[in-house]
Amino acid sequence: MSDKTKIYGLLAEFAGPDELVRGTEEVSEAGYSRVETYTPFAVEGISEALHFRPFAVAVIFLVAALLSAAAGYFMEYYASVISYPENIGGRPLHSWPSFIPITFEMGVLGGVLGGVLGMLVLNRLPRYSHPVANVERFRAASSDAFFLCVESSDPRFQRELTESVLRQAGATQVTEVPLES
Amino acid sequence: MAQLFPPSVDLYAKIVILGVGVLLLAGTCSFYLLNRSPYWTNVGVTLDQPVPFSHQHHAGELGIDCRFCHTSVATSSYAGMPDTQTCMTCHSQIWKDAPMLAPVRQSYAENKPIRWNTVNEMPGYVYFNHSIHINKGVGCSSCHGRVDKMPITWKATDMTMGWCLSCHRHPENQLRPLSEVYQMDWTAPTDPHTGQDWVVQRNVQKDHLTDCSACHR
Amino acid sequence: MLRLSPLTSMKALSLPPQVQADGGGPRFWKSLEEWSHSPDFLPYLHQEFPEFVSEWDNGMSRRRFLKLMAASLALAGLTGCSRQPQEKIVPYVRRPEEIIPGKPLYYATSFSHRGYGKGVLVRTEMGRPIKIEGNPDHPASLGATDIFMQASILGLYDPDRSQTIRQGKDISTWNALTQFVGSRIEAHEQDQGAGLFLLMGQTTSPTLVDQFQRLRERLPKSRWCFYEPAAPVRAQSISGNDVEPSYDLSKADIIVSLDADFLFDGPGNLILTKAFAKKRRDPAADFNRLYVIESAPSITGAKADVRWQHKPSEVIAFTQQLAAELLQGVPAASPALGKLADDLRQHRGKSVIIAGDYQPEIVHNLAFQLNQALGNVGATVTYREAPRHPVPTIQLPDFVAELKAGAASTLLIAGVNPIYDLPAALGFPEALAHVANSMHLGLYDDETGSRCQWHVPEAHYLETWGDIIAIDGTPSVIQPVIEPLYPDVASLMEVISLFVDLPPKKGYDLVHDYWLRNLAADSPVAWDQSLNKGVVVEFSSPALPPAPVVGVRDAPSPDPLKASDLEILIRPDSAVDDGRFANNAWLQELPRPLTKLTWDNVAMLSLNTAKSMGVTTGDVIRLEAAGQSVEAPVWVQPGHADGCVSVTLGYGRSQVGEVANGVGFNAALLRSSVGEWSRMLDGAQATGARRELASTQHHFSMEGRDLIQIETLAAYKIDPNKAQEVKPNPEPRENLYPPFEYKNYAWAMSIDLNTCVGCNACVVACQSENNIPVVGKDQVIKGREMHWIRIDRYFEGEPEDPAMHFQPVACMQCEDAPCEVVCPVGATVHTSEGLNDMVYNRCVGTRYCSNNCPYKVRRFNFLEYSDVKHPTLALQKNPDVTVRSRGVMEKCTYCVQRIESARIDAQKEMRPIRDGEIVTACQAACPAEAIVFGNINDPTSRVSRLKALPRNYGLLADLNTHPRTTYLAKITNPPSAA
Amino acid sequence: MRTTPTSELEPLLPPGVTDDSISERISGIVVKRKMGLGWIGGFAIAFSLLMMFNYAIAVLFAYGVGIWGIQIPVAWGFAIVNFVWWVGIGHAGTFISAVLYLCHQEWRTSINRFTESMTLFAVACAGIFPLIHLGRPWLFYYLFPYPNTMGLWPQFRSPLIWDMFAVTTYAIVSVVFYFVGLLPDLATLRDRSPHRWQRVIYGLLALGWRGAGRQWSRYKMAYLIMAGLATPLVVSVHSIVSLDFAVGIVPGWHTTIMPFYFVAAALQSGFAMGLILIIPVRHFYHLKDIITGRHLANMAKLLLATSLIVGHGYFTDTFMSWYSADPYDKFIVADKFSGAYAIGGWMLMILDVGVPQLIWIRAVRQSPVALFVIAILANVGLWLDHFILVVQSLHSDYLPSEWRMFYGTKWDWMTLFGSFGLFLTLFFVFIRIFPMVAMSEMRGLVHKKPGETKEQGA
Repeated sequence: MSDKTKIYGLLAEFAGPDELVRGTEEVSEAGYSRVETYTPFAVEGISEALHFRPFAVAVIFLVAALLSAAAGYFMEYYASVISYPENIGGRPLHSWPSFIPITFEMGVLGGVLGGVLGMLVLNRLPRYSHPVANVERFRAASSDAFFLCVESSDPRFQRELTESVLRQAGATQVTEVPLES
Repeated sequence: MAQLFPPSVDLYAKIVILGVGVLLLAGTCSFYLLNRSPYWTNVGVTLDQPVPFSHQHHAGELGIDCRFCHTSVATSSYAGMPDTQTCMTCHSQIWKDAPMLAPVRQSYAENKPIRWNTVNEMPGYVYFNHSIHINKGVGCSSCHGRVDKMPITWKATDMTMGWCLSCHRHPENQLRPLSEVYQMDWTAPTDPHTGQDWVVQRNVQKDHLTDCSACHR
Repeated sequence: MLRLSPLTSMKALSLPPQVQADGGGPRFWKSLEEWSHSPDFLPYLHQEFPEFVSEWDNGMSRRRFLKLMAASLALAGLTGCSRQPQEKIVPYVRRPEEIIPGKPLYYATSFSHRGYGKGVLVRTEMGRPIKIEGNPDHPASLGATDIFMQASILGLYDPDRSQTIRQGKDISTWNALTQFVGSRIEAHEQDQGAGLFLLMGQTTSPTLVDQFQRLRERLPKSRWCFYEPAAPVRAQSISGNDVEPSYDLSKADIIVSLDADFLFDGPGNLILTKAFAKKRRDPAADFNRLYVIESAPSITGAKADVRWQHKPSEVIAFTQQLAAELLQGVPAASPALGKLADDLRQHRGKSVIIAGDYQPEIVHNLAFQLNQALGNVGATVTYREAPRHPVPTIQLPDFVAELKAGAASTLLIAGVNPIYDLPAALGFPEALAHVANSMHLGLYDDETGSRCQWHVPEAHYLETWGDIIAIDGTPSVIQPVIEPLYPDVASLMEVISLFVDLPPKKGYDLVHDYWLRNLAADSPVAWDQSLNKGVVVEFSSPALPPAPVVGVRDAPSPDPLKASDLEILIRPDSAVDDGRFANNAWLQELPRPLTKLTWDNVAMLSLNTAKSMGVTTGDVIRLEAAGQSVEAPVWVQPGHADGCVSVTLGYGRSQVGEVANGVGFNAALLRSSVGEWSRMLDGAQATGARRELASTQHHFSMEGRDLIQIETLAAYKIDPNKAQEVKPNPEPRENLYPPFEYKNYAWAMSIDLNTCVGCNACVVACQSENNIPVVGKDQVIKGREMHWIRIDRYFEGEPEDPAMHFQPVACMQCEDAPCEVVCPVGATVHTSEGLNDMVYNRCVGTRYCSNNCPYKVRRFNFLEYSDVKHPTLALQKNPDVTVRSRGVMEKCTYCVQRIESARIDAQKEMRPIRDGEIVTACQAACPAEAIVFGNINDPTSRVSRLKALPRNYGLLADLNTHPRTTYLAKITNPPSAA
Repeated sequence: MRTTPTSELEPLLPPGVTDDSISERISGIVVKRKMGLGWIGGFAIAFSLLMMFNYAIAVLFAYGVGIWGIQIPVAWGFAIVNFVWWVGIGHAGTFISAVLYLCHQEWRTSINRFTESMTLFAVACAGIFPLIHLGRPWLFYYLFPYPNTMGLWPQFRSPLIWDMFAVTTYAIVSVVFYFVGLLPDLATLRDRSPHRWQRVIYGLLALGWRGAGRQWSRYKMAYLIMAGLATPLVVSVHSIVSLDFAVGIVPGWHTTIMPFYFVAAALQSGFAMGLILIIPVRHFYHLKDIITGRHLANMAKLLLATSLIVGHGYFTDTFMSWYSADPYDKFIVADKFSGAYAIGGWMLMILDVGVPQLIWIRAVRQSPVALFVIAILANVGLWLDHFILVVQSLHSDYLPSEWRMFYGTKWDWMTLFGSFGLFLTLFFVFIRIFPMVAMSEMRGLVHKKPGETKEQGA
């Protein structure tokens, strides 16, 4: 349809977090897939309503931590045994107990850096401009407003029909999201 | 105007982030390379000297032995810089009026030493001993390069600690027959065992060579 | 390998061009960091931070300081990346044959002290003397050195040395001086020298004696006086000659010291120590017993098996009682005395009684008689005529009186400092004022020099020709090892030559001519050999004939001192002697053997005396004697006799140099005559003031920790293994870690606490060898002295009368070194031969290694300690040892530079290093041979054999650090059931 | 400062609070409120202290660590003491934000931003000391493993290297943790700032956070895992710091109790510092209904608990030294209470173990002034504790010949008090530019169903 091209989607505002969760579930049941919510804090139950599980983040954390821990241990082993083996106070060249602390610290450091980086990338951050922000009211999304957006790219998206679905789902107000401001 | 930032900002942001990353990487690499570059190590850098002395002429063309000028190279830690007298032994006969040699004659006349610019400079805390290297069969050219091809002397090797260690860890690669030590154009034998044999024969204490106090005291 | 002096042929040996060019060029000046120097900025800094002026003076540019301000905000890396400045190579114009850059040369010469010589070998690098060693061929050294010999090298380079001839206020010249002397001689030709007065220190130099006599012949009426502020008292035989005892302790089983500090003081200290140690080394073999009667504790007293402390008057009484019992058979006054007497009787001919140099004549005479009665004369002690004065002399008081009377028109003062060290009672300053023409010859333009019209800078013995006689009469030639640092300097014989020779001769000619005349046949060869060996060879007759041994007259015993009153005891200082070494920073900062005190002299009191006076260490008291008074800080010393105060000479200098000016008080003022070594105090009151004293050891008890193993000889003979039971030898190793194997060499050291006499020679030798900086009094007070080897001193038993023990402690080179493990940058690591390397250029200065060193032998450059202000001091630095900069940890590494040079020599000859080829600086200096270094992988090496002894134990071995340095337990030999 | 007694049972949130009111009040402090005279005055003092710090360090670099009182045997002095103390203070922040988060302690939400900031600034202060205590600070990079022309590496058996890695990691992780927690609030500030320039700055920092559902769930997951990683980290860091001592053979250092009681001491000093900062701020910025008496009481109880652990540490240490019969260790412990430093030895016991026992009394728990005083005393006590540990242990170890007293110089004290300058300056800046309370989490709290909120407890 022609109106698909003009707008990014429909932005529905809900009274509160619980209404939003309920609404989201209904909209999902209605078969909409390209749906996103916008809330001032992490509302419990939203991810379930959106059928989304942040599995990837956890994996990234794990892998990054293991890799950098291994790297840390190898660095110590290389320096003390391979590169310049030296008799330090009669201790064995490969004094593995002494190598544990750094290995651990490296693991934590790598894990956190990798994981957080992964989280940002998966969240497509930084992204400074986004169509939903074209709606003036959206500014409240970071304080006390609870939004649900159905994007026009959704195969089931139809301007009027979708709006009615949203209203039935309990939206207090539905506005169009223009592509350009 | 609802949007705080126009869409272009996202592009810029990505460029900036990418740029910072690239810069960091580039900075690290260039510092790494700088430390090993002639700018830092002076390898191949020629210095202007009071007298443009040419090893190429003296050692190469005339074939004067290293020890004729560097008298104590086999006996002392210092190779020994020739005194003005040594220069004058010949140059009171030949080229006695060459303007190029004026500083030499002046030094000899006024009994004022010539002040050469150090080419191979060691930090004060490094105790390098020429004689032991010579006596164990490390050739001059191994460190100083083909001075017989140097019209004006330059530093042939970077002489970093890593460079020293490369040989102190594997002396067998640098040893020569004792007769060949002063030969500029000597090439290592293809058979690695000869070197290892020399290490044994000449009783080189390999494990001591990497002790700190072997060079730092 | 010993060389003739390069100056033999009078060919000038110039300083290495490096030095001429840039005052100690880079090859010598090995400092870790390049600092920017900018004199104009220092004053600003110093008014900003006055408290550091003394401590930190290495120059800093304003730019750098601002950079630091900024840097400290950002905490950025400071001078991390700065390329080295372009250095210069400055070769010789004409290289002297004997000099090979980088190869040390050794020259034999003699160090003279109080008129006697001790042979030394001087190590020179490119013409710079940098280290003194003992001369094994010299009878008064036998290869050993004492602190004065070691420190004399610093005296040569002392920046405060006088450098130019001075007339009145103006700098003058050698020619002007020659003319002046010439004119004086002409004047005195008329009166046969009646107006010519000469005042100088004692000397035995044959050439000088010869010159004196010639001068005396030429001017028979000239008036001569010789004196030493610290001259020993001698016995007088009937023939009226001074006789001089010489002892052979290697034959003595019983040694009785009547307040004689023979192990430390005097021209024979080294040979006596050697002989003494010989009879202490092996408990299995014969073992001597030492009785000491003294007032103030000395190192000899510390070594005593039986020690009595008495105030000076009682020492005399004690001697008289002993003599009474042994000579007249009067029953013993005390059981202790009786025991001693019995012991002596049982060891006729194998005992020796030594009267202290500073005891009154009567004590010497009694000792003389006792030795005779006990049949020791000829066995353990021989008497010889003391060297006579070369010319008729007059007593000091008369001499001064005549000066006052204005009898002198010309006065030459040489090598002595009467203004400073004569008793005020003599009134020398006034006397000097009466002299029209006064000349002074001295190393410093000092208190006396500055009051004379003429001052001539004296040549240091390392830069001049001369000769001297050893305690046993052996003459040796003094040859210069360096061209004089300052052109105008002259030796005494060169100055005398101005009076007697026309034209005046240089030192070389004087000495050379004299010996060519007096040497046996084939003299040119003998001359060369004499220079080479350091002693005059083929010398026919001993200089001193044995004295006729006959009964002696009883010298009048000094009027008895009332026991109740406070007596004062005056001695030369155990570091700066009579003041001649006052400006020597090494000696000033040398911890005195028993007080561990530096940078001060004190009024030493016993605990009881201090209590009765209501004073304690640090309180300033006013001492009055001989109509003078000085203010002195109190030092309460365990082992000091009650009822007397002991003070030392050599301090309170006002005009000598940066180091000594205004340090301490002048004890010489308290004497009524030179040679008065004890007297009654006229008064001593606390002033209420306090002075902070810089001691390097604050805790004197071992806290019951088994640090020094002590056994009696009897106990040892029953069970020799006690030492090892208490502290197991580091082997066998009980260790979590697989042991590292040391394939080639395993360096180790053994220190014998039995023979160590605590004389400090090793400490100065180490300082000289390893470029160890001096930090100054304030830093010592803070606890930052830098000595790599220190001598721990502990007291045992009653604080009033304790046993005293010495323990030299340097880096133990632990095989499982705690310091190495905690260094984050690997600046201290182990070598394949078991050395605990310290890599100065890698050290960032976390100081954890020092915290983790149970022996606390690591030293840290808290500030820029190495002196970069004075170029001459840079000349002394040992080019084989890095000069450490601020922020760097340092410590003993068994003189690794000596190990390496020995290794290189051996490697060139394709042979292993021989046992004894490497001698560490401390080992070389030690007169008692208490320190032995070597390779324990070789079971036959000396050190291995010592470590196999049952007496061997490791310090704090229970920490399982496996120290490579171990100790031999101390054995004492008290009389049975004493 | 006058404060009315507070109840430790009052609710965590003021009555009738809404998302908007929370956001308004907290962001308002940052984006709307003018700089008060109080703030300017406080900042001025802090900043002048910072300048003194800078001056002391410049002099230090000019002359060397010799300007301090350190010597042989006491080669470590104030610098190390301050380092250990500051690092310790940092720990409570991480503990509160990570451990309490994992334990679902809602009350943490109103103070964790506070304590996390405290962590950052404390670590910043701590980080300076290991650097400036070096003899040659300009060579600090020798401690980093980087491929150099010398072919050399750090010596990885040294606890100091472990320490460097631990503290660096801790600093970085704390910053990241802080930023991630801050992200949604930055978005709020972006959207609530009155001026465009503020919105641009906060906008850039917020990275365009929109609070999308999927973003939130990834965010929560990341935050949870970070909390999970930060918990062992916070334990490991001070354990490693304690190994700086425990690995040494110095009597008094060489004991296995170290890591355990070091961590406890760290937390204690951190909770104390938290109280010291929160009590005045909640007073001056009228946040008593958000940071309630209940929060203070909980902090106080944590302080009390840790002080008991520390006390147990002291007891065990003393007991073991007697039980082990190691003469050197026995001597050190005896000397701690009877020797030259006995006053310190007793004072620290009284201050950091004795005084906090007052918290058992409810009246004390409910009096902010009392808690403020107790907290300050406890921190003094803990500084003394580290001082005694470092100095007293070193000043008389194995060889009596090398025993010596340590005296701090004016430069020692200037660096100590100067570091407060750095800490406070950073803190004053923080309360001007970042929200003092985590708004997004507070909002979450607002929408908790009644009963869903757990009973408070520490």
